[in-house]
Amino acid sequence: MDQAKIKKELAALAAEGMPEPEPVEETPEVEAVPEEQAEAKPKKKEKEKPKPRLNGLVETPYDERGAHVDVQLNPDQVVRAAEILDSEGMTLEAVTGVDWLAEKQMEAVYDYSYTGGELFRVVIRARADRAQPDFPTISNVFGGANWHERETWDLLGINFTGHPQLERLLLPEDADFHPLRKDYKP
Amino acid sequence: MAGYFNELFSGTKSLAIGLRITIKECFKPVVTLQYPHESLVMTPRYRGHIELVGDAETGETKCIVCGMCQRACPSGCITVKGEKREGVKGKVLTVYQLDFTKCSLCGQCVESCKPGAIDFSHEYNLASTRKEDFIFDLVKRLKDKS
Amino acid sequence: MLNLSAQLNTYLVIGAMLFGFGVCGLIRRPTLIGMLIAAELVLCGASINFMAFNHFLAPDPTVGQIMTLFIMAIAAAEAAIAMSILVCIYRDYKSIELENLEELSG
Amino acid sequence: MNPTLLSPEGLSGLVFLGLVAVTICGAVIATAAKRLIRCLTGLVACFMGVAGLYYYLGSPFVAMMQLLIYVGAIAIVIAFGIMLAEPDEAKLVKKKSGLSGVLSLIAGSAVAWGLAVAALRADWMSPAVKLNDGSVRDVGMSLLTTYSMVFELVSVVLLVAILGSLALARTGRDKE
Amino acid sequence: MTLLAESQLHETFELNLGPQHPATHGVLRVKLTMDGEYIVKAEPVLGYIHRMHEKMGENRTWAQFMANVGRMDYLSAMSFNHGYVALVERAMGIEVPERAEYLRVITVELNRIQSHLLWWGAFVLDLGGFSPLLYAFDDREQILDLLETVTGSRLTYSYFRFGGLYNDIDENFVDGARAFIKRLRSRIPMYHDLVTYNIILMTRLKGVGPISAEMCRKYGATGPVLRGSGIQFDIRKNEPYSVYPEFDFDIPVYHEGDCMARYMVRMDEMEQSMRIIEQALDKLPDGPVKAKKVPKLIKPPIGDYYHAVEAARGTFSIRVVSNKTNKPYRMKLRSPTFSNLSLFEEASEGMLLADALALMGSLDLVIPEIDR
Amino acid sequence: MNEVIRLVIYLVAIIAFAALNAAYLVWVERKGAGHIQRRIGPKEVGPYGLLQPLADGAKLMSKQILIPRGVDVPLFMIAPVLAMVPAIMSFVTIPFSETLVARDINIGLLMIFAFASVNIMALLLGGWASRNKYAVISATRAVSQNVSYEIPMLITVITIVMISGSMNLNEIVMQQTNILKWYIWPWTGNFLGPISFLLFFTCSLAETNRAPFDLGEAESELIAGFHTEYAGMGFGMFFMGEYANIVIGCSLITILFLGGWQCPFGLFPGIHWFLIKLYALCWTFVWIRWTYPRTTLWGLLNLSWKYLIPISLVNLILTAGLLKVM
Repeated sequence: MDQAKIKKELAALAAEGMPEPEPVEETPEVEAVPEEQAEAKPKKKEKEKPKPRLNGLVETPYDERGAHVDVQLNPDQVVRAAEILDSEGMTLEAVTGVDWLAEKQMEAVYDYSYTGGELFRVVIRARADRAQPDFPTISNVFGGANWHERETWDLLGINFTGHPQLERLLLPEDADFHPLRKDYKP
Repeated sequence: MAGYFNELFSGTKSLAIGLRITIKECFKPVVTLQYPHESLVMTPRYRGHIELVGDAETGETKCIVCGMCQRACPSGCITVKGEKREGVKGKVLTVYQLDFTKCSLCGQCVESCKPGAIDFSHEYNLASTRKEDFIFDLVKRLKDKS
Repeated sequence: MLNLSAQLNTYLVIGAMLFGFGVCGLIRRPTLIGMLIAAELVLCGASINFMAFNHFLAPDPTVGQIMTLFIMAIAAAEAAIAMSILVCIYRDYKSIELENLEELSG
Repeated sequence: MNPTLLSPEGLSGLVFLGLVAVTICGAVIATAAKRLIRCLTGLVACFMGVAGLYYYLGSPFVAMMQLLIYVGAIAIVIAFGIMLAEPDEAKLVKKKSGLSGVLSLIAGSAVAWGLAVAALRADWMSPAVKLNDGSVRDVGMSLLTTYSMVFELVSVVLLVAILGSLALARTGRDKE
Repeated sequence: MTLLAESQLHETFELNLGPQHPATHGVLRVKLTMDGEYIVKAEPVLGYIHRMHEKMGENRTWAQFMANVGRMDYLSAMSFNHGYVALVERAMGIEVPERAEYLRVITVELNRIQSHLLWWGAFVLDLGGFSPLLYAFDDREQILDLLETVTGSRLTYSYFRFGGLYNDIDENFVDGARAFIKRLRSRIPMYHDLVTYNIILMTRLKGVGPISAEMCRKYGATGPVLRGSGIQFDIRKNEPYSVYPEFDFDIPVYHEGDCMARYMVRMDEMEQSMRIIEQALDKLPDGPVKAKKVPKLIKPPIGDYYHAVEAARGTFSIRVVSNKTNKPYRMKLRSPTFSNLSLFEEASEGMLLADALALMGSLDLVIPEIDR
Repeated sequence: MNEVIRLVIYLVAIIAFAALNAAYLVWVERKGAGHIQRRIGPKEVGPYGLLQPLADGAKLMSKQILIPRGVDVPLFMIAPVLAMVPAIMSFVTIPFSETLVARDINIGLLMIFAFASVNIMALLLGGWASRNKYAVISATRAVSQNVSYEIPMLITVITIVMISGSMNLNEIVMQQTNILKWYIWPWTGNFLGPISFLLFFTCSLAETNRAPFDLGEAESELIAGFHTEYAGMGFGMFFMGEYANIVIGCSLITILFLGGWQCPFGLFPGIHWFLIKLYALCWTFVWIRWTYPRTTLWGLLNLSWKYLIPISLVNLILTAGLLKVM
């Protein structure tokens, strides 16, 4: 595993997917959420139009965040990113999603780590429209992603296109809801 | 051929050792507790369901009906109600109900209680076939106790 | 009725009946295994005859017993061979019904 | 001369009748049952009855061998065959029953009747002297003297049968 | 795939293993497609005790969620609690007193031994030996008694608090822990004699269910499964947290990747845990067990936080997204056996049923943790 | 008439003996398991839980016999009987003492094996008729195990028959008048001596489907094996048959190798010696069961074909040679 190489390639990948050739700034996506969010009531968010985080690579302080590199990509680039990380011997630890109801977006988050000795954690994230959250599957690259993606689909309704078996994993087969969506009412 | 016999002998030996161990264990004293006939005393920190603590002198509850425990409970199994009475400062506890069917014994309520009015009981023989048996009226329990 | 066991004819009739059942089964059964079962009945009928004659008529009463033992050995061999042939047929044809095996008849 | 029912002879006659019944019932089931596994059960019952008959014929040794070989080996082999192929006989029998059912019944009863009549009509002569009493020891002796050649041949047949069936049935996982 | 192709020649049948089956240790269901006694395809079906802990996390305050974490993996609740408090402490920037960290390590390692002991017994039970289970329970009870005197609970401890511990240990704990270690040290050779070197067990485990390091990587397998495949990876060493860097211990590694390797890794890990506990007991500093400056209201700053710990079954990690409220915005719980089980489908292809169950046992499944 | 009464008495006694043994071996098993695992085992019903077997029996008998849908009913009902009856029949020829034998058949040894083979058929039919995949797998396992272990077992028996020159169990016992004349020793002609005893012991473990060879009812793989679908007395019959088989297996070992009802020192031979030896062996069965993990089918067949059959054959040949020399 070569940290510098991974960073370089991921940054290049992120730059590719940029809509405008603006340099990547240190704007972690978290700032997208307004500071005075008292009760996580998503409707309040709409008042201040937050600036969405741009694609790009951010080096995050490990001690505070628990990850070294945080990369935002376009949804169609996650497979490329997975291939880059796979070729460097990284492991996929988890796939998950976040429902950003206020921004009407759905985010998929991929946690990568390295089990070969050195400590290196990479977070790949991508956002898609909440109405049609389509991400390509990386289960062809990492077999373990199969279940993680199924689970994410199951709980959040993120659609992983090309997934071999996108069925309910944890919920019953006849469930017609995605409980982790913020607008889910039991 | 040597491997064949080697495997045969070492295998048989390992089996004999196993038998020796179990027969030794067979003659050691039993370690189990014969539950309905004997029972354990719980350790001082044992976390059973909660109960109201009576004041050492008066035996009255220390509860000031602040409702912190009710708010701290993750599963909402505590119901506290109090009323203002003349001549008494603050509120007087009238209802303290614990729905033990939902309680996960996390101890958040005990920790949140400033006056130290609730504590864990050491009871554990709580089996029952009816759900209603697990809705405890802690005020009544405190009265029965004192 | 109660001393039937001491009469040769009882055994011969039983043997003949078993033989008859066997023949009936051989014709009737549509599968190889069914026919094998019927064949065992035929052999059994024959063995009973041997044993009966051995007991009642033979001057040397070991002959019939030995014959029966040989029949058993042959039956065992037959069953083993029949079963392995059956396995082979089943593997190729996915069936042990006789009708489906017509192409075997040269 | 009929023995009374409760005398040892009477009881043994009763048991004999039971054995005959088991044999015949077993044979009927083995021929007529629709499911093969039931046929096999019938066959096993028949074998057990026949073993009992052998016992009455003064040869417990052969009776035990009958159980050991027929029930313990042949029936098991057939059972495995049934498990392997599991043919749906019920359907097949129905398909075939028209002519062959009648035909088989006629043929079977004709053979049985013919044999029985032949057996009953014949005038069997009891031997004047018996050379031995047909005990296990005698059987063993003649197997190793008079019939030694046959004995050897049978062993060869068995060996060949085992090898042959192994060769026939053996294809398999190690082919991968 | 060759096997699948060949299975077209053979006839296959479906066998439904579970959800109520003695070998699945809980309510896991495995849909098996069998060719005789060989497995053509084994598809685990999950979710029979799914409780949606992640959603519960979004509806509870940070402190209230503590009880849930321990309930995911009831066998190493301590490690899971540790992961959660460490995450919140990382997010809030809380410094934990040293004594508290030492006690956390001691209790977590005791909990790990307890978990491995139970696994050992249950695994041998899967293989048909019953007595070892009860011997293991006998020793495990000692740990549970120890932990009960400290935490008040035997399984779901909720002992840790943000910035420290619920309460300090009592005076008997140190002696009790030392006595227990002495006892277990004398018992483990017996375990090896009775089970490990038993020829029947060896033939059942050696070379059975090999999992390659590459397969572990692809499936994200961690913990003893990964270490049994020859990769020296342990969060306690590779991504040190708490006070683990101060202890001298080894990561047991076996390179065969078979069931025996995973078995041996766990057996050796018990010894390493005992070493850690001994050192921690020796070095145990005095002082408070709770940080002074813990905010009343836990509201971590906006952002993503990630923390991983080494639970008994592998890497347990939590990702939370905080929006600076008293409840998490999103909480992802990444449990180790979820990933470990996901490789079962590939690893069990073409195995015998009995061997596949040995493989499943060697993965050390705790179903509530998979289903969460 | 006397003959008839004697027969009835023996029949009743044998059935009672078999049932009692089945019941109390379970008690021994549970108590033994308890103490091996540092527990007490049954203790509530009667002193030391001695009435527990009766309570269990009453429970089994009062249970409804469930017949699941799709089961082949006649076979399903016959199978437990077929498992039980031959086991009881085998008792007929076992000499508990010089005179205490129901029917002293001169091929008693052969008879026991003949009836044992019927038992296999019962497992197969029971498993097959249950229409349960676990039961079928279990039945095939049990049968292939039984068949492959019958070979070394019979070869060893032949060795003993060669030494003793008889297949009559009582006669075999009569020849082993004291401990030095037991057929377990090489100088009696049994060339490999104790090894052949161990071999026979292993085979009887396998033949009676006992741990570590209890593949047929490997509970962690096949639920309860061939009797998964049986409830109440259907299960009870299988159970009794199984324990009766254990008693028969142990009796056979006692008779063939340990001198049956003969005293080791030639004093006071009688049924007590037989029972002591018998129950010591039964206890060993229990002891082994609670010690070892289970083998796999492949390991089992390997053991049979790679070790037991060659060793028993070698023993047969060497014994024949030794007898020729002696």
